[in-house]
Amino acid sequence: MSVDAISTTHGLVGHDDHAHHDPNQAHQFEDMAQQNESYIVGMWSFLVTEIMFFGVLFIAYSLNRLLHPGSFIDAHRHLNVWFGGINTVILLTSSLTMALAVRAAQLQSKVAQLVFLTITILCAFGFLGIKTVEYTHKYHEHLIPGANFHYVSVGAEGGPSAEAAVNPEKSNIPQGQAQIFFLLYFFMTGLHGIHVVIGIIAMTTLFIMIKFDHPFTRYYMWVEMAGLYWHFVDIVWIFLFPLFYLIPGK
Amino acid sequence: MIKNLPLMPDQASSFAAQSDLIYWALTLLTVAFTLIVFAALAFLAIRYRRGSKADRSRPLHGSHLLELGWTFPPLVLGLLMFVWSAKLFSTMYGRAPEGSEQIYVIGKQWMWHLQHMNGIRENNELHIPVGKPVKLTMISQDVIHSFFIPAFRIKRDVVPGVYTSIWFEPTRAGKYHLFCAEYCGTQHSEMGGWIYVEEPAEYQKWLASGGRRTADTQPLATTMEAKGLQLYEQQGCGNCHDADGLSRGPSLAGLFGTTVKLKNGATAVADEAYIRKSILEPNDQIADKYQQRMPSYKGQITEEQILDLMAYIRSIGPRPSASTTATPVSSATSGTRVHTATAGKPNPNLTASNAAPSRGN
Amino acid sequence: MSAEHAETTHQEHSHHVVSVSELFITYGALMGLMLLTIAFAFKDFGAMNNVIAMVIALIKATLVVLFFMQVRKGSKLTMLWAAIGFIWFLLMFGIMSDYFSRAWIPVPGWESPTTNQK
Amino acid sequence: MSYQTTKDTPFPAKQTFPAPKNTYLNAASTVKSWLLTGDHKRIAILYLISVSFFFALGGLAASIIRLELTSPKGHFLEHETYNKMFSAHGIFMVFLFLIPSIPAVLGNFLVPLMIGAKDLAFPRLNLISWYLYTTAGGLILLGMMRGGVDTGWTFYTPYSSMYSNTNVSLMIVGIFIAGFSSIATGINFIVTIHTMRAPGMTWFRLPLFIWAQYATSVIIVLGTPVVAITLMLVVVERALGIGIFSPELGGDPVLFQHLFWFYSHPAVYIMILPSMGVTSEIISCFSRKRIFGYSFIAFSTLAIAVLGFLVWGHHMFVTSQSMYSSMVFSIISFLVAVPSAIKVFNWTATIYKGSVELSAPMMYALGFIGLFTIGGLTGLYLASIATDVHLTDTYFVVAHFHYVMVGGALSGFLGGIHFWWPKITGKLYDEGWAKLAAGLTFIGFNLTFFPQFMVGFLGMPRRYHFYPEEFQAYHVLSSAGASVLALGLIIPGIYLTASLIAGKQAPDNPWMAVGLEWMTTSPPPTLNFDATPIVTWEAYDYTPNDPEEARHAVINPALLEIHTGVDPLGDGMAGGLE
Ligand code: HEA
Ligand code: HEA
Ligand code: HEC
Ligand code: CUA
Ligand SMILES: [Cu+2]
Repeated sequence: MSVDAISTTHGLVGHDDHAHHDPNQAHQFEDMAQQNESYIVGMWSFLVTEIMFFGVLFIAYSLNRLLHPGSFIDAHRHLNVWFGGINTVILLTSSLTMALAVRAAQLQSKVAQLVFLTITILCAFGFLGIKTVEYTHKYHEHLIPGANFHYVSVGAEGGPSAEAAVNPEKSNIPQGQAQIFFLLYFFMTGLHGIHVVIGIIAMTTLFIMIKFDHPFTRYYMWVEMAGLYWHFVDIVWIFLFPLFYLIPGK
Repeated sequence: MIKNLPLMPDQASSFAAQSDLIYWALTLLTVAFTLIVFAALAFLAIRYRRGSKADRSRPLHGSHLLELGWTFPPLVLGLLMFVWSAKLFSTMYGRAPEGSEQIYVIGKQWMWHLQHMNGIRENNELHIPVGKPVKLTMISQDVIHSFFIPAFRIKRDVVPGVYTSIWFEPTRAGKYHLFCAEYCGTQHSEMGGWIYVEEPAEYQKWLASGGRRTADTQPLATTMEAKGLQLYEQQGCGNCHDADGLSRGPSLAGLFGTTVKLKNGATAVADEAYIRKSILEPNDQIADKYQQRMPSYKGQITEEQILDLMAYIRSIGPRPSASTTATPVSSATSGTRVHTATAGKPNPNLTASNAAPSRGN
Repeated sequence: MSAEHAETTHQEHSHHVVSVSELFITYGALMGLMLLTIAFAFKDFGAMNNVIAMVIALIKATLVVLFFMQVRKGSKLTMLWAAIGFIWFLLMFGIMSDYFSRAWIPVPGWESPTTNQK
Repeated sequence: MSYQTTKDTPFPAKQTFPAPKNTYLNAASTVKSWLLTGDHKRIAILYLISVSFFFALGGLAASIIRLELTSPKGHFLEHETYNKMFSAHGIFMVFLFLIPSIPAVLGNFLVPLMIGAKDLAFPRLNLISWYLYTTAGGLILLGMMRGGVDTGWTFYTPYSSMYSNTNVSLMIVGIFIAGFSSIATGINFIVTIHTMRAPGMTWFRLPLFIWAQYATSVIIVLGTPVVAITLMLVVVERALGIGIFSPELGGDPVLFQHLFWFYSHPAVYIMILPSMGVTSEIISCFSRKRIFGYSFIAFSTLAIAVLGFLVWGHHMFVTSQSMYSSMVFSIISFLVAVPSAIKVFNWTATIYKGSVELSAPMMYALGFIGLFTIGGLTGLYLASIATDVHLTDTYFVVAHFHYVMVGGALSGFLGGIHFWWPKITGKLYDEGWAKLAAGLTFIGFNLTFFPQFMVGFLGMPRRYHFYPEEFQAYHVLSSAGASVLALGLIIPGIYLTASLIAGKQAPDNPWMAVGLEWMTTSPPPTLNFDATPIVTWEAYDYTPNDPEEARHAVINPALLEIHTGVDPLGDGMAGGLE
């Protein structure tokens, strides 16, 4: 323990007399190392809550897939593997550029930070764009859970079975079960999408602040925090993709 | 009011005494430990009160021996209680004895609907003979209820979508409370009734009168199978399932209680849960060699009708006489809606335990 | 000012910086694994389908955590918290054990004495 | 005042103390300085006020319930109103009172003080947490005013998702937000305890209260998101008519119970662990003796937190849960009892050869141990599967959880409030009234809830508005007890408030305790300590044989330095680190 940490005295209410401190250091911390560690541990414990948050949905998914394997196989055929696959590529790429942006922040390289953040943000928009296309398709197919939900079964060969096309009530897949699949699909990808949006907001804010040399951004930890968050968003998608888009079976 | 301070509920089933024994053993444990803790606290607090002359030399701040000493008794006693209790529990919720009286229970907001195999229906009342095990197969039509007979020390939730079952053997004639123990809405506290345990002779009389001792039961009812057959014809099940039908579906004769091969390679026992699911959600367990063609009857028939159909399918089994006694093979001891059929691999326990003929069609 | 944090005191401006090649290799591996899942998905391995998909996803997630999120170089504390979330999530999967074991038969010898299993 | 009545008091009975000049209370006095404060101590006060408010509301509902139950057919409520009453009672008490009570009030105030930090790691997050809490409280109140809910605090599906036409969604959104408020507090504590301990404050020098807060925070962080999203799914189901939890639509109602209890069982440890921490502090202080088996208590705290996550299914023995799962949950429930037992015995052993002063906080702490023991042991009746079949959903369960939550957790909270009241407010309360209240609560409590064990065993189901007449005698007894209990709880409200206005200034360390929080002024300054303290002694460093000695024990050089800013050894290390 360094001696100067101890001899640091504070005025009783004074927040402004830590002249010899790093300006980025908050008053409650003794030094930057303590602050850095606090931020990282804080972020990770936040991510733990996020994992448990999504975890519930993964369990709801698993149970319903166990209960209704047939419906899940049938319903997943409404999703387009290529959209899902391209989105995976996009997110993985953005994760790479985010890691590079964090690296640039650690090296305090302004240009590199700006470039990599831009790519990451563009990827995030790309991801959302494709999701919008997918959601729109689902809307037109009446696959949004709720009053307008109207499921038509697709055979393994694609296209609705003759019977079902005319009268979906006669569909072999009960509407309720298909609805559960799509509820989970929209809830999970939607929640994930909200995370993407929050990520975009965070990254854009950082981008602007870096661009205008806000003193705040001389502290690399903010980009690092955004990075951890963004990688987590990526991890969630890594699981969502196979669970929704790739369900093999007859 | 003072005379109204009973200490124990009646003991009226074969489980009651056993359950109470565990209860009193736990009480002994509780009293013993509570006394130890209270006595020790009181003794020490008085002896070592501030200013007392007690000897305080060489105070103790920890002792591994003591820690071990008070870790093990609770551990061992706890485990003993667990084994004792689990054993009784597995009997209560386990398989009912052969020859049990089969009764179906439907719970709905806010009444109990009970149905004997011979067609007698009762509401909020149940007549059963003393000394004969009774098996209840229960399902709810709306929310979760719970079938609770304090005098029998038995209770089980009645869950929508899943059959649950319990059994018990009444040992004393009398009139006992039936409660709904799971909160189910506005009139939860009034969703109860009475269990009448009767001497066999009296029970026979009651049966013979068609259960007419209660005001709201119907005149002598048709049996469940008969109603099931009616439904079977109404709903056109035969179009696909009759031997002389178009044979689009498997024959249902002799199905009940056998082990069925499924398309995905798994097997399943055709018990109540399986049949219920076949009717309501046929796509999830497709019999081997058949195309999924059967429409879902979800929302088109009631829980009661499903039970009638079930009774009919049972009755066309290889042992037609089995219709009035319980079918021995019914592993619907717990909510078996989600069973191995969908778990993706055959369950060796399940198949091994079922010497009934396997039916490959 | 804790013990853990004392170790990191000197790191204030000399924090570890990742090498670019490490990031790119990780990226390559992630892409490869993604293609692998898609390839497997067009084949039917029966009950193993989902196991395979999930194992691959797990590997991918681990790569991201270790290399992109740099837990590999993090303090013990960071590793603990990174691990705990995933462990608890798996623990929560214990819920499924109820559904798997519902159809098991009663414990042999523990069922009611009058039962005569056929 | 206790120390005035004992002859060995370190202070002359009539001694008065000057109020410290700079305290967190007088640092600023505008409304804004309170509502936008980052100071953990001020936020604790904000929490204390809001939590007490909801406790009073919950207590009001309880009183109505007890009144109504004196007659088998009720007096003045409709069925539906009665159902809304116990739902409101449960929701207020659990989500808005007991879960935030000790962590957000005492924990917030004490965690930084006890570990020698200037504040929590994230002061703004801390403030946000309080705003989330008030928003949640507001929404829940709004829900209550618009008619309330009738689902019970457990929100079981499909009743809550498909059948109840009360304000379920509003209420759930409220609880969802309250959940985030606890998560914010939890994250803050975890980070603070990990990274901001004062020099020399090693893990095994931490007060056990900190261990308890740490374990609690871990549970909060791991569990709360689960219930939050689960309840959110209920809202979605209600809004869209989809059935993940509704069998008609293909779902499974029991999954809800699994997910709900996956949080809510650990949540009962969120309620009890902090109280246990408080008890450890009080018992050792008023026995003037180091806590017995420090590391055993510390590790059983963690053991309870971890094992607590493995027993959720013991609430579901009679549902359609598989028999095998039930057995596993049952055996682990018996195992959780072991670390609790370890704690009970260690507290008891602490008193041995101590020097016991039966002050009001000590009375609450002893009450805690006794009532928690009874409550915990009756938990074993419920953990034992065969007896639970009979007892579940009866008043036996109601009695069990009131013993642990009221007799246990609430006693701990009240004990803690009394113990730290001089530190928090700088005022002394009236010890005589406090002892009377502690005694009344204990007696009233037992009168209220002991009869419930008996009527539960007889088969009286819970959540029953009407009940068979043969149970009436017990209910009347219970209601009579409840009025004594209510009295015992209202009295502290009065004399504590009175002490704020007319109470005497408290000395910095009225109990001669050794925790770091006592080494600063009462009330503490905004940044807690004049200088960063250096810890060179173990927790509970009491030397009790002789009260005379005890007095010297607290005036050791290291403490002096913190207290006065003077470094007696002049090496900047205040006695040096080990
Ligand atoms: C503060 C809250 C709290 C705490 C600490 C506990 C502690 C325990 N609880 Fe309790 N419980 C609740 C709050 C709490 N509970 C609530 C709110 C409900 C009902 C919810 C609802 O449905 O609304 C409930 C319901 C509940 C049930 C479900 C009942 C039912 O609905 O059927 C069960 C079943 O196992 C149970 C068990 C236990 C056990 C084994 C402990 C153990 O942790 C207790 C351990 C402690 C001891 C055992 C005492 C000390 C030990 C000794 C002195 C040594 C002797 C020990 C032995 C011989 C082993 N509880
Ligand atoms: C922390 C938790 C907590 C607390 C403290 C209490 C306290 C009390 N509870 Fe509570 N209770 C629950 C948690 C709690 N309860 C839960 C979770 C349920 C289950 C709900 C459900 O089924 O969904 C329940 C259910 C429940 C029932 C069962 C209802 C039923 O099933 O039909 C009953 C019946 O007697 C009851 C009674 C009481 C009583 C008499 C008190 C007394 O201790 C209350 C005494 C308090 C007061 C009378 C307040 C008076 C004090 C003041 C006003 C002073 C405050 C002022 C200042 C601080 C300034 N409770
Ligand atoms: C359109 C034709 C059709 C109708 C009508 C029909 N079923 Fe089926 N049923 C099938 C087919 C095909 C199968 C086998 C595939 C499967 O399991 O889904 C089947 C399977 C079953 C099974 C499972 C049998 C086994 O061996 O696993 C049961 C039980 C059953 N049906 C009952 C009924 C009842 C009761 C009705 C009337 C209410 C009915 N079915 C109406 C076609 C039909
Ligand atoms: Cu039905 Cu309660
Ligand atoms: Cu529990």
